[in-house]
Amino acid sequence: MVTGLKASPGIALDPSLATNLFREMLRIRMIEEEIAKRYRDEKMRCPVHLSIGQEAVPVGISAVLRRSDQVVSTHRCHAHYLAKGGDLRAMLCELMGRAEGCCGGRGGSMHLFDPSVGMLLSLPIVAASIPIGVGAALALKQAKRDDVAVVYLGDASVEEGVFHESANFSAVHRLPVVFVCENNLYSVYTSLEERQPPRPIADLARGHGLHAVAVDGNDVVAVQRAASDAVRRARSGSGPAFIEAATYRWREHCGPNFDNTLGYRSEAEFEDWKRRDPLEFLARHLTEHGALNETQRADLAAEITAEIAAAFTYAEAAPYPAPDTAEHHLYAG
Amino acid sequence: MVTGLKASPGIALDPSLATNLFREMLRIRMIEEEIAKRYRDEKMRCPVHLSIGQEAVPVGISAVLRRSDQVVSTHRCHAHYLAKGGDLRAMLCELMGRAEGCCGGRGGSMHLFDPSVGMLLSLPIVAASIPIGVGAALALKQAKRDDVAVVYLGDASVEEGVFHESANFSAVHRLPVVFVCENNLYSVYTSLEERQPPRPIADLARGHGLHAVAVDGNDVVAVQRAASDAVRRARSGSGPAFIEAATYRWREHCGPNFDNTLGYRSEAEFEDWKRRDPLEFLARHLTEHGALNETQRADLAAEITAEIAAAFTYAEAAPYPAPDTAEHHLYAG
Amino acid sequence: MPAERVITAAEAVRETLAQALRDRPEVFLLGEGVADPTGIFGTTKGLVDEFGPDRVVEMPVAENGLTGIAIGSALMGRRPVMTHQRVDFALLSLEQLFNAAAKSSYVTNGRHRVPLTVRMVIGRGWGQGPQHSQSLEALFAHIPGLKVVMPSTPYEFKGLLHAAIDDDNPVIFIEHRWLHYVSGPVPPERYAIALSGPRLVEQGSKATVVANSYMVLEAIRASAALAGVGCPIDVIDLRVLRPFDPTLILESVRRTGKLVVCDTGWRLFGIGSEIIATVAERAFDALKKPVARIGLPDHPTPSSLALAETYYPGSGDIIDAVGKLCDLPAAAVSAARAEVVAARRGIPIDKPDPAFKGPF
Amino acid sequence: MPAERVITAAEAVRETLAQALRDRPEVFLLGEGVADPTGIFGTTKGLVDEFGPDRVVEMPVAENGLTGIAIGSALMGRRPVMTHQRVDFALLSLEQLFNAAAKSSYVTNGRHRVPLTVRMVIGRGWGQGPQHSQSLEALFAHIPGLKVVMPSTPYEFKGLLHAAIDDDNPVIFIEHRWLHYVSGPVPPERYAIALSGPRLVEQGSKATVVANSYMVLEAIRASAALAGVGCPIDVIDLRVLRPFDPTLILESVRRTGKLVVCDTGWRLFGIGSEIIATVAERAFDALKKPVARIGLPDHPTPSSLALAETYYPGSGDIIDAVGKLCDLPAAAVSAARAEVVAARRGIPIDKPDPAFKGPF
Ligand SMILES: Cc1ncc(C[n+]2csc(CCOP(=O)(O)OP(=O)(O)O)c2C)c(N)n1
Ligand SMILES: Cc1ncc(C[n+]2csc(CCOP(=O)(O)OP(=O)(O)O)c2C)c(N)n1
Ligand SMILES: [Mg+2]
Ligand SMILES: [Mg+2]
Repeated sequence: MVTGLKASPGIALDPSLATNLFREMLRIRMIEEEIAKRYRDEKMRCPVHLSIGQEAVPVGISAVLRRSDQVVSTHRCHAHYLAKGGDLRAMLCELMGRAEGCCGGRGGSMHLFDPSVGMLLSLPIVAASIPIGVGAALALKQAKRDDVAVVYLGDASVEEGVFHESANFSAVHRLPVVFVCENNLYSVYTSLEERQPPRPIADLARGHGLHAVAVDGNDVVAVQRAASDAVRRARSGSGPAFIEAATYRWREHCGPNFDNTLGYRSEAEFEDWKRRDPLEFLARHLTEHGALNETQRADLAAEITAEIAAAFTYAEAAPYPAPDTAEHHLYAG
Repeated sequence: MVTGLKASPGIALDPSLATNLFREMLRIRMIEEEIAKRYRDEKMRCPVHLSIGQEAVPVGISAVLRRSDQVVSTHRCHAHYLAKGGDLRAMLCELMGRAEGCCGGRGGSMHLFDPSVGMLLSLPIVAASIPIGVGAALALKQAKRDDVAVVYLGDASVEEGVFHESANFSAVHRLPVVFVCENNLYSVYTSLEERQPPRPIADLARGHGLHAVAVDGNDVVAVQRAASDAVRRARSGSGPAFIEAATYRWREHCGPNFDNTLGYRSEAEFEDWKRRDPLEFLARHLTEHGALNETQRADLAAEITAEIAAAFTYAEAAPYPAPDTAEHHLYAG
Repeated sequence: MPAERVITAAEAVRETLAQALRDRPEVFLLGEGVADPTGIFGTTKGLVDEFGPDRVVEMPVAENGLTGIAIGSALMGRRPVMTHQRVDFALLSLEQLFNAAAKSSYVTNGRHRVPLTVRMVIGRGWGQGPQHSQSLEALFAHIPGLKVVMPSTPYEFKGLLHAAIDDDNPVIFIEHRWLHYVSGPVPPERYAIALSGPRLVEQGSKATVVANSYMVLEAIRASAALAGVGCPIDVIDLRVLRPFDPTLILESVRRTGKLVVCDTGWRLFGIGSEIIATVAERAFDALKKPVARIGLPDHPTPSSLALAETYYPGSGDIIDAVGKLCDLPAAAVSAARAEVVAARRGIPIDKPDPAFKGPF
Repeated sequence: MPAERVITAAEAVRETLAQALRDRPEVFLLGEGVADPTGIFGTTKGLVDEFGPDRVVEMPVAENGLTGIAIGSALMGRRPVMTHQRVDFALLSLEQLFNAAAKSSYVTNGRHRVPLTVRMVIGRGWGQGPQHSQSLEALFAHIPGLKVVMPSTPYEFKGLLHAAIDDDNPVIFIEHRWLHYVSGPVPPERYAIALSGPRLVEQGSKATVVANSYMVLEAIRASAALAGVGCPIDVIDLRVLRPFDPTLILESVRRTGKLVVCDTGWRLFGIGSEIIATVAERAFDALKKPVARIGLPDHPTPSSLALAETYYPGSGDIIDAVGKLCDLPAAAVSAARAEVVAARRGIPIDKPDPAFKGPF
């Protein structure tokens, strides 16, 4: 047993589980890095919002979810989709506008979904997927399933009224929903202080009578612990919960580059957060506890590199949708 | 000095001020009762939302406002308009669709406003006037005026997202705005418990970092005290405040009748609130302290009766707008 | 044969909802007042007693959020029927309806379905004023991926509402409040009317009048009066605005050569504009005369009866328009007009016309 | 005479905003990103440094609330200029815009004014997908009490934006993102273009082409190619959709007898429908041929370039439509088409056409 991870005292963590968490984070990181690298090829002809630096949140959350639990996400959905078990090829095909994309190429990077693993949908409009996730929770409750819905949201989306309407309804009906707020301190280039008063975001959830906690979003074990508690509550009918996870986006808001030179955030802040890299944070502890060594890490990376390379090769060779299908599926059925 | 009013211990109240508060409440009550009585004549051909039973809130609030302070209101705006000094004739003309109505007859009872006394506007869409009041506060701040904006809202309007968007912005910019929530426990025929989780409404405001208090909304002195504090804060640049005032609507949601027979609320609840009549509550204390006797009260009533009768006579004789003016003022200027 | 059962449109809606709730466990109702004692103009009255608060769900005053919640539940296979007591409130929910619901099937390449029905009540009368009386169908009709329905008679209310609830797409179901009072024959059993285009209400040869919702009644009355003066017309109830199927309209205009469109909402950039545009594109050669448009003038609804009196066009205006297109003698037009004026029996225009109670 | 100064439309917007901020202390900007380092596609870049955060106000992501706040401040005499980086986000704010702002002057009998400008960016390209690429002008055009403006050239951007800010009414100012890159002569001094109707861009005699926003550029290109094959046309830039003034269009159609309308947004229930309806009502006898409509097909924007390629109509489609109405020989149509295809130099349609950089 690996014990005593610094940020999460008292947590006893199974080394193979911890290594899995590490592998998941590493995989997402490497996929995102590869997208960034290849973006200039202009084969992915759509906006991309990378989650590099924020991998611990979806990995910690997904660790306690079932396949049949339902997840909704935002414009920054790659990591949520991958962590929930979304298909990498279908994702890359989607980014490249191919017929085998999860949306048949119609949505692009902000519409990732995969019903087969409970990734219900992602939407590019800030906060728009929040009520939809709550609606999924309502449906789960109506159908008397003991699955839960997880709603990912950014720090900006609590500024949208619809977050509050959704939180209120979920509280009134004690719906099985867990709100996961990735607070990365920015909405595009605008800092939290310019947009919200100085109070914890979790206070908003408490105002609605929700069970709310704040965690270090770069500590995957802390996230997992909070998720485990929140999901248990939701699943057992004790109602909705809210997790505020503090984290940081490394690259520009939209696109593959770094953008600190724009001056909207300081180099010092950025460096500080890089030092709190969620991967290295966990790796250090795993290493300290003998659960991960250089060779193992290199093996993991090699395995993932191969998977990614194959997926890109596949997607780049995949066919485009036929132009005359453009008008299909305006209506269902 | 009248002291020791039961519900507001420690408040020293000037008897002439207290009598004024009583007079104001009585006037609103009598106007609303007269509207109810005459509604069947079908001269007031528009929906009416009466404030009978809720008079203490606007009277307590207006007692601490200046003429140049700005007020926005809702569908239930008669009392807010009157308490802020709105013109009774212009109001009755508006309800009767006459040219001299405050809107020239174009708005009806849910659009009462009077720029000359700082009654900025009323809107019939739930919560729609909330951001508009906050916008007025922004303008006051931009213009470096030391006036404040008061936003009246019902308990249902905190369910609308726009309330939260408005509260958040007011907190970020520390705007001179006071939110006054008249919590009368119902939205039309739907009770609070069906719409909101069991937590104080004021908690929502606190979640946004607002200064928030809850008061007995049928105790005009308590309301006035809370208002005085909130307005002082706002006026001095300390930012927005929120007052939740518990009160009760006696008549049906919309229209002149009683509607307890519908069964959406109990007769016992209704009777309980009637016993807490804001007028009689203050009257009792005034009487106990020798500041109001039967003759004085009868004199007040007679004076108000005469005013109301004259205003109705005036409005009923007032001309209608000419049909060919219907298309005027689509655009300003 | 037994006499046909005659009920009001409000009763027809209630019956439809009850049948749908009974037949399909995934159907549920959602709305402000849906479970209250008055039940949305009677259309949901008492249903909560039969089906319980989990199927007849009272909602907070939060139109946008609850629309999203309805969409989310629909994606999971439920069939929510949401109601807005006034279309004016539904403006809060257009982001969810236009961005999320309308595009769901398309963007997922047909993998998502949103079997959502949104009832929106439009209306007029009793000094409702500018923000409580709009008819905003033109907004919805512009958005691909929505279906937009405007029933006129009780029979249509029931059949179209069943079809809407059965449909796997978001359907905007626009009910004119005054039509709720209208009665007509409605079979008690379940039936659906396909969401696929207009219906021919009256057949004449002199001109084509296309109307929607409440204006269909005005057109029917005008048609009767015009027939009385020897000028029978086609009356087409637009009924399903989206998917837009102009076939019947084009056919009719090819027969009559003359077109009058009547909007329940604003004329400018309205529903009638599209009908005219389609005809001018596809049946231009059949048109013998300039087209005529009837609809609300270009300003908000004033509350005062004195101002509202000229706001609402009616059968008289339709008679005038047809009279002009068909070169009717002035005396014939006046006679027809006199008939419809008499039928109204001096009722002020802020109250429903008692002659429109039906049966239709 | 000195050479005219040539700048891009984005620069023209920025200059206009700076001038308005300088001239009128009651003007302030409000928007997500308005004070950030990139400044809304450069249109507000650096303005916060000159005017400070009280005049260039960064906002939370709360479109509805902030629209109401802007309206409230406008009622108090401020002149807010709000910006939405995409019209799709503005859907959240329609309740405030349609119910409150649009009806303020009317319902108060002219006592309230709402001097509010709302800039909304529309656009296309680079796989934006269905929720980030809409052109929703038809929604706004339907609402009495709003003014709706769609500039095309940098000169129009500046003059119309000054007029919008000076106007005492809510003005919806719709900017196509690709037009931001277009350059043209723009006088440095302040000038306003009245918000009162279309302008004649090209004068020909064979047909009337009415377009708005980005489609004006496509029409201009088509017009040049058509002139080259002996078929000069009128090109009308609709420019101000509301108040709607069709005078120039009616005049033109009376001269040419043929009408093609080009929407930047969806064709069905679109802007073009109203233009056709107005012509069919008021200049019917001048029409020699069926009207033709160009606009987006009836489905959402797909992200994939492979699907978007057929989605956007362009100058080629205008040439085809005019060719058909004017019975041009097939060879002439092909020649004109070949010219516009060549001008595009094979640039994929998800990137702005370099030939459209101007100067215009
Ligand atoms: C309603 C709406 N307004 C604005 C935008 C533009 N926008 C896209 S992402 C974004 C920032 C959102 O910030 P946050 O929620 O914190 O998520 P993050 O990007 O930081 O992950 C904004 C404003 C949008 N997509 N939708
Ligand atoms: C956006 C919107 N939704 C619904 C309505 C219908 N409506 C009118 S008043 C009202 C109740 C509001 O309750 P509350 O805010 O508590 O005020 P009260 O009537 O109790 O004073 C409702 C739902 C509306 N006017 N606007
Ligand atoms: Mg963020
Ligand atoms: Mg209430």
